[in-house]
Amino acid sequence: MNQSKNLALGITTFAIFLFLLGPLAIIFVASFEPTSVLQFPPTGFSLEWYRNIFSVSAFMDTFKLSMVVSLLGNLCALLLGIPAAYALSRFDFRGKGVLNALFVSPILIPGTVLGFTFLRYLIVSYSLPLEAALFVGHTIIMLPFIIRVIASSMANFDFSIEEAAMNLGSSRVGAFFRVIIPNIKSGIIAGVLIAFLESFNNVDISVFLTGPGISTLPIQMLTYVEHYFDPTVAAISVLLMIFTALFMFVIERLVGLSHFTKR
Amino acid sequence: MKRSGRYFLLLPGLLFLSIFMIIPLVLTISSTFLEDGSFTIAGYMNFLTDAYFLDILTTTLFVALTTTFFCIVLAFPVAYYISKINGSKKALLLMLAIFPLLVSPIVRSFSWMIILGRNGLLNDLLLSIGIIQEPLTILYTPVAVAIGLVHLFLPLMIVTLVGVMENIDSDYIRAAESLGASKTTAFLKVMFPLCMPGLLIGSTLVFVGSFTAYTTPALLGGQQRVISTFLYQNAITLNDWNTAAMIATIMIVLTFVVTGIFQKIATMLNPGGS
Amino acid sequence: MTLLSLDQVTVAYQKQDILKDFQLNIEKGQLISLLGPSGCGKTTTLRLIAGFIDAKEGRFTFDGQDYTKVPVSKRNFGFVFQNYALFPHLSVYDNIAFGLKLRKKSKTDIEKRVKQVLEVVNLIGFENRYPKELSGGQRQRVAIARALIIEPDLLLFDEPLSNLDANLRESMRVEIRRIQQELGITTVYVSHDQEECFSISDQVAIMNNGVIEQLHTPAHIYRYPKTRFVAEFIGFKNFIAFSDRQDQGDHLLMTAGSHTFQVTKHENSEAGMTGAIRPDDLQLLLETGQAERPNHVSGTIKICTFLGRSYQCTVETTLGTFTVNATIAQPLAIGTAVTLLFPEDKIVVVQ
Amino acid sequence: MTLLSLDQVTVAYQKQDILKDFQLNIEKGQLISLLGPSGCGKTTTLRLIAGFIDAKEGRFTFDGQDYTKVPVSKRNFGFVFQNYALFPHLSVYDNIAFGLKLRKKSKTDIEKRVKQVLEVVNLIGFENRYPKELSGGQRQRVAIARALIIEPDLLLFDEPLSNLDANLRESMRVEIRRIQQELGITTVYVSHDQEECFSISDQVAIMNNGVIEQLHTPAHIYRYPKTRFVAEFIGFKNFIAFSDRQDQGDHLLMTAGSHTFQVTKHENSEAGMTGAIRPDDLQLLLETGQAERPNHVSGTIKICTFLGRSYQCTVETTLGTFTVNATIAQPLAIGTAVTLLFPEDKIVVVQ
Amino acid sequence: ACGQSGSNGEDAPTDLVVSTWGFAEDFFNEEVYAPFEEEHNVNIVVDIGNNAERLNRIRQGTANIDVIYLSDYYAQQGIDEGLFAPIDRSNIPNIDDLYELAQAPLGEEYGPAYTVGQFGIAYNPDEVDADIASWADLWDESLANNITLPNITATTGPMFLDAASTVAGEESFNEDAAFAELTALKSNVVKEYDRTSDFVNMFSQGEIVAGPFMEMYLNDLIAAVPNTQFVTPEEGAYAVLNTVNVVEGSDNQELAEAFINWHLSAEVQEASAKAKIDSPVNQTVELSAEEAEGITYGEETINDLKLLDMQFVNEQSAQWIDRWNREIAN
Ligand SMILES: Nc1ncnc2c1ncn2[C@@H]1O[C@H](COP(=O)(O)OP(=O)(O)OP(=O)(O)O)[C@@H](O)[C@H]1O
Ligand SMILES: Nc1ncnc2c1ncn2[C@@H]1O[C@H](COP(=O)(O)OP(=O)(O)OP(=O)(O)O)[C@@H](O)[C@H]1O
Ligand SMILES: NCCCCNCCCN
Ligand SMILES: [Mg+2]
Ligand SMILES: [Mg+2]
Repeated sequence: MNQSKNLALGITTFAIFLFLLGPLAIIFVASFEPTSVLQFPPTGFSLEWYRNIFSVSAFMDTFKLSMVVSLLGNLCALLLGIPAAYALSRFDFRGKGVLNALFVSPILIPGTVLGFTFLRYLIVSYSLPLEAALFVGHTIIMLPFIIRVIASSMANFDFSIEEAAMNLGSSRVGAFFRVIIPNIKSGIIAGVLIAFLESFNNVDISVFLTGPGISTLPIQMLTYVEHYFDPTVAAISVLLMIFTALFMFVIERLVGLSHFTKR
Repeated sequence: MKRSGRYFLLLPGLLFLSIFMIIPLVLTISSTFLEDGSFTIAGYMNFLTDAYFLDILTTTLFVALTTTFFCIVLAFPVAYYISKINGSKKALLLMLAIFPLLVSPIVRSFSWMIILGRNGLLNDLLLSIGIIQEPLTILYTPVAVAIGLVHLFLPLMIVTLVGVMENIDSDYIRAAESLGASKTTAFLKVMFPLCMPGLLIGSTLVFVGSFTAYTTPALLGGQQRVISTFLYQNAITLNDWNTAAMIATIMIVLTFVVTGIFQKIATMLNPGGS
Repeated sequence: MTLLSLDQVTVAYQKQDILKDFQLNIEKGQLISLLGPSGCGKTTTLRLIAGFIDAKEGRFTFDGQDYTKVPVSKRNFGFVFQNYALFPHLSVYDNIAFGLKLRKKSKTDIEKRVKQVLEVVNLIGFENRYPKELSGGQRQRVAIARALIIEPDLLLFDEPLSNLDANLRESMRVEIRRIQQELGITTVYVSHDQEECFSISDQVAIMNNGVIEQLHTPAHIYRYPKTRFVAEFIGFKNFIAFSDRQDQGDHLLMTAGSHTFQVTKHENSEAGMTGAIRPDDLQLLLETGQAERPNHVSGTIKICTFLGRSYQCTVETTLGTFTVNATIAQPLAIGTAVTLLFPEDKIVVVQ
Repeated sequence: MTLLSLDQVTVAYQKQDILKDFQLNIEKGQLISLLGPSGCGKTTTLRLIAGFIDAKEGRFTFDGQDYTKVPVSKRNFGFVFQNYALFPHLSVYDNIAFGLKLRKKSKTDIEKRVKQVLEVVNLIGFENRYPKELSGGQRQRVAIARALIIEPDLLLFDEPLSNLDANLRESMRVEIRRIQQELGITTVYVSHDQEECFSISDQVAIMNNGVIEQLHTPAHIYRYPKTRFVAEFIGFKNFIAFSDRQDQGDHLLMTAGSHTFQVTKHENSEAGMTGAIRPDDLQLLLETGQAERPNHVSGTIKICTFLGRSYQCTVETTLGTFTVNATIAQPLAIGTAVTLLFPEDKIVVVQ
Repeated sequence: ACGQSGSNGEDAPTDLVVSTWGFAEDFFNEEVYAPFEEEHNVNIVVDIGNNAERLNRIRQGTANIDVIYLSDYYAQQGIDEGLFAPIDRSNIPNIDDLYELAQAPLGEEYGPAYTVGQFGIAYNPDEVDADIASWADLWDESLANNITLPNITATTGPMFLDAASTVAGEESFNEDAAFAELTALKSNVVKEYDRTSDFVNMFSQGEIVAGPFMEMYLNDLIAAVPNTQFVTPEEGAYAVLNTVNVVEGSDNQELAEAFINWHLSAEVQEASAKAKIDSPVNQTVELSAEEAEGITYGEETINDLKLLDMQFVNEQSAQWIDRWNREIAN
């Protein structure tokens, strides 16, 4: 390997990481600003805005709902997505291309459009309660990520272990649970994580599917910044970052992060 | 397994998507072609002949394509670097690359305001080292929007590209070098075309994301409207759902056209690929 | 006693028939190999027997019962996959115990039998490793152990040795044969390696294009290939197209151009007009001028390459180009005039 | 004239040395093979020469110049990868033209030369196909053409035939040799297939553990392996540990147990105390009672397996177990008493 | 809301759904909702969002909202579309204590304004050469690239349009003149703002030094730029009226009216004012000078505020937005 070219590549990478992470660092530092104006460098150090997060009950309430919707929707997307991902990567059949496109389509349709369609049909025409519609909408936006990630973890999969299991006396369904699922576990975890982020941060669909007593954290944050310009949302972001870093640390310990790359 | 079993596995997801998304979407879109019960494309003609609308459309397209382009340019070295290293360093870098995905776009935009503003960090820095005498105007220009969007979507592109690059046999690069290609040439002529599948997915995600982005252009952009603002205005402010649905349809069609063109370009650059 | 029979079986992928009116009977306790070029349908046959694919037509009988519709999990056949197909998430012990656990055996029983079979495949001490921590040969043996432990009524091997190097391959095939004979398990063995099939089998079926061209003992096939395809496949590199054929008691008198050949008759010699001979059996004579005599053809050396045991020389003659393995000390110069002798008991007439 | 020399080269991955004080000189125009077991460092040597990896210590000289620091792209060496490494996104034509385009040749020049080299590898008419539309052998030839067209100063082959079946393999190696000789390109060829290396090379280097154990012509190595490792590697399956050794003019008198062996001397016979003989060279005598005579050992048959050309029998004797390939019509029953004859010119004394 | 309206008030509390903006939630929970819940055995559920979003929910009928707070601009749209129930003023006696402009800004049938704001100009005197005293001063060349405007879709958008017409010298509103005048202003505008926080943001970062602004947010500006000045322009400031209405089809009409009455009470009005959350419209509220700092207070001030005809605004808004998009926002 050519050392100097490698060095150049390393420096470029470092610079790009600076671009990616610098703004997050600024948010981190600025969140300790004592005054009500987010600024950098901060004028002092205060945990005022962290305190504020816990004193405004709406932040906690919406955080809880966001977690519930993202987790339940994720579960539902898994139940729908795993069989589909399996069929799409295991078999060749007519219409596979179309079905593939169909399952990816929620990514390709502008969020505002989806949100507005959900509002119009799920809530108005189908008369689903708000919570249900929110849950359905989030399931739909998570589905393509779940399917994509899991299908690609099965793309290079050697399905002969499934035949081996059947040959040894396992039913087809039994074989799926005994040998397929354990071997795509990390793909499933990666899929779950990416889908979760996609859902947890979603604004454009949630904004149509919230109502009395029902709102998600990003929507609450948006509402908050309509009226305030204090560092509270920065503080929330910092908390989420720490929360995520811990979560990623655990994932890395469990399965290794390289599975994220298998999209 | 019996053939029908395959479809049975797809059925739950398919039904779910059809009932809750496809049918509503088709109904929404088809209603825009109906006026008093008969087929019409008059509404669309109005849009497509309106210089103002076309201006918004081309601006948005331009911003989205520029963002996609810069994401590609910036993601490549990072992804290449990550795909070449091993072990815990790789895990760490991947983790760091994904990290920004978790921070709310609003908050990220705030940070860019602090950096790019008239009295922002960037101007302070440039002024203090004497590169410029007058503060640059970056914030509230399309440049700021593009920077914000690139920041927003770069992680997606990096992650997708690392995925393909990891699976590209480094012997291709060696083969090119042994035939006389410099590292750069080998990268451009071999690595780049072979990354097409990942590039395609990445570009699609970035393009759709920036084409439909709302928060970032609103916060970092200047007076120039983007199409999602326009959609939002019609749907929410004016409560004109029919117009909104038309804009939505145009957006969907454009998305499909652009991703189709991406596909074409990818096939052109990597005709042997699957 | 016929244990297994495939009767007029047709298998198709999409619209294309892969096996057509396929016929195969296997005796109890025997090891039969399927040998043939890539894509001829060996794996397909095995997968059909295992039940992974369905026949479009025909019957599959096993031990007197119609097995055509019996599901994979009820067949109790052991299958050793080409790529082993070990369960990556299970330890060696759990891989091997998998089949027994499904059969709800008691824990102590399972432990006992896993230990036994581990002894058979010589893997005691590897119980807690995972497949990725094993060498190729060890994986191979786990795959065999996993198939053996369920005491299968039939063992199916799909190119189980193809990924191993020459030395390991040889020792493994001796092992497989030993186990098979010790336990008396009827076995179908697929490979594209001639020597492997020949050394391990009671019977060899040479397949071509979804059809068995010849089914016989290894030694018989080696000496008396029935068709040109079989001959070519098992190393008869030289062919002579005869123009005339006369039956003369225990031998045939064949004509090709101006040359005559005397050929010992054998059971396959019925109808063919093509003579086949191995490079090893063809003799290279340095004397010339004998071309008039039967079974002699004169020619010139085109190229000689060293093979180790011998030199392989290509000789150009009026009947075409022949390859001969000659035990000579030095390579012959290009253009050297030589005579080829076709021993009468080594030429085989094939269809 | 020495074209290429590796002088005291050490290569390490991470902390582990793979090649240590490695020494190799290659004459201009020669084809030299590196032969050795998996993991011995063949690929590493090739990659070092190509410039894909750097040596930790030592010098690499090419054509009189120090090449240690010359970058890959400036070496002008053709490399044919084990897996071909054809550019999947380029047609056959563009794959082959790749190197010339980088050299900024004119379009017509490129066209002419691609056509020439396509003729050499016999692929006229395949210009517009993509790699995935080619068979294994065709891909192989594209890979060779792509390396040839830049008129490399050195051709490097890394197990180029390992993925092909026996027939294709044989015809390809003849092709490679022909091209190499026609164009007179110095070539380093890596393989773990003995026969392949022997048939194609001017010189063979037998490697073990990052060291060349023997470097000589194929015929010489075949007959006179220098060490036990080399002997074993090239098919000497039988070894005798001698306890005594007496030099007697043109031969040696060796003792093992109560047996004496007369062994023809040759240049490698210097120091060793181990005798080696091939299964093919060992003779199986059905008469018994000759065990008193030199070079004769009596024993009993343990197992006989059919090999095709012959039967391979394992014979148990007081000196250990021997493997012999016997040209017999029927396998011998287990337990048959036999005598083994070790021809004096076939036993080799190795270190 | 729920079906079983509060007949036996003792046990299950009735749900009263209140749709509002989502600022000062803690204040409202403690000072407004809690006492009311206590007294009426009610459970208040809030629906949060901006004017447009919440109005849309009512349009779609996707939420059973009883009481809705909206700015007059959006409230008028609701009225025009028949989304609000006529109120029974006798159930809201506190209306009588309100300033006249707050009592029935959109007609006798509909809800009162519970607060009034002043829409004037805020600026940073340290960065502005000459003092700003009138709307017309925003056109001064010295402010090039230094001001912001409310987006036409914001509540205050039409007010500034009206101001532009006045600056153009028109006695009554002249659309063309207003747009021409705005076009002339473009070189001073950095960017328009959609939400007040954007203004605060730009102002504190030094991106702008002046702009049309609602006085009720002044404290936020002062926190960022202590010297901030708010002026009532010579041509007159505008009244931003935030109204409260009962939604058509509410099962809890009386309860809703009681709630509105409670919010108009001197008690709540005074607490809001003192917490600097909403300027009072109840005339009986007395504030010290200090308490009145940063809010819109005093009969004189309030009676001088200009009012737009929201019905007219609504009729024109689609056209204004279109013109704004094409002529101003690019
Ligand atoms: N899933 C499939 N769809 C279509 N054709 C197939 C499929 N699987 C196999 N075939 C075709 O069926 C034929 C027989 O395949 P099979 O796998 O039985 O060959 P094989 O004899 O085992 O060859 P090899 O030695 O290469 O493994 C081949 O021509 C192959 O291309
Ligand atoms: N990237 C690497 N890191 C660490 N060790 C390596 C690496 N590549 C090769 N090795 C080790 O170096 C030794 C030599 O490898 P090399 O690839 O040269 O073997 P080889 O002779 O070509 O074997 P084969 O016939 O299996 O291809 C092996 O023991 C191998 O495990
Ligand atoms: N600082 C509190 C300001 C109160 C704002 N009232 C809401 C009006 C929304 N247009
Ligand atoms: Mg096969
Ligand atoms: Mg190698």
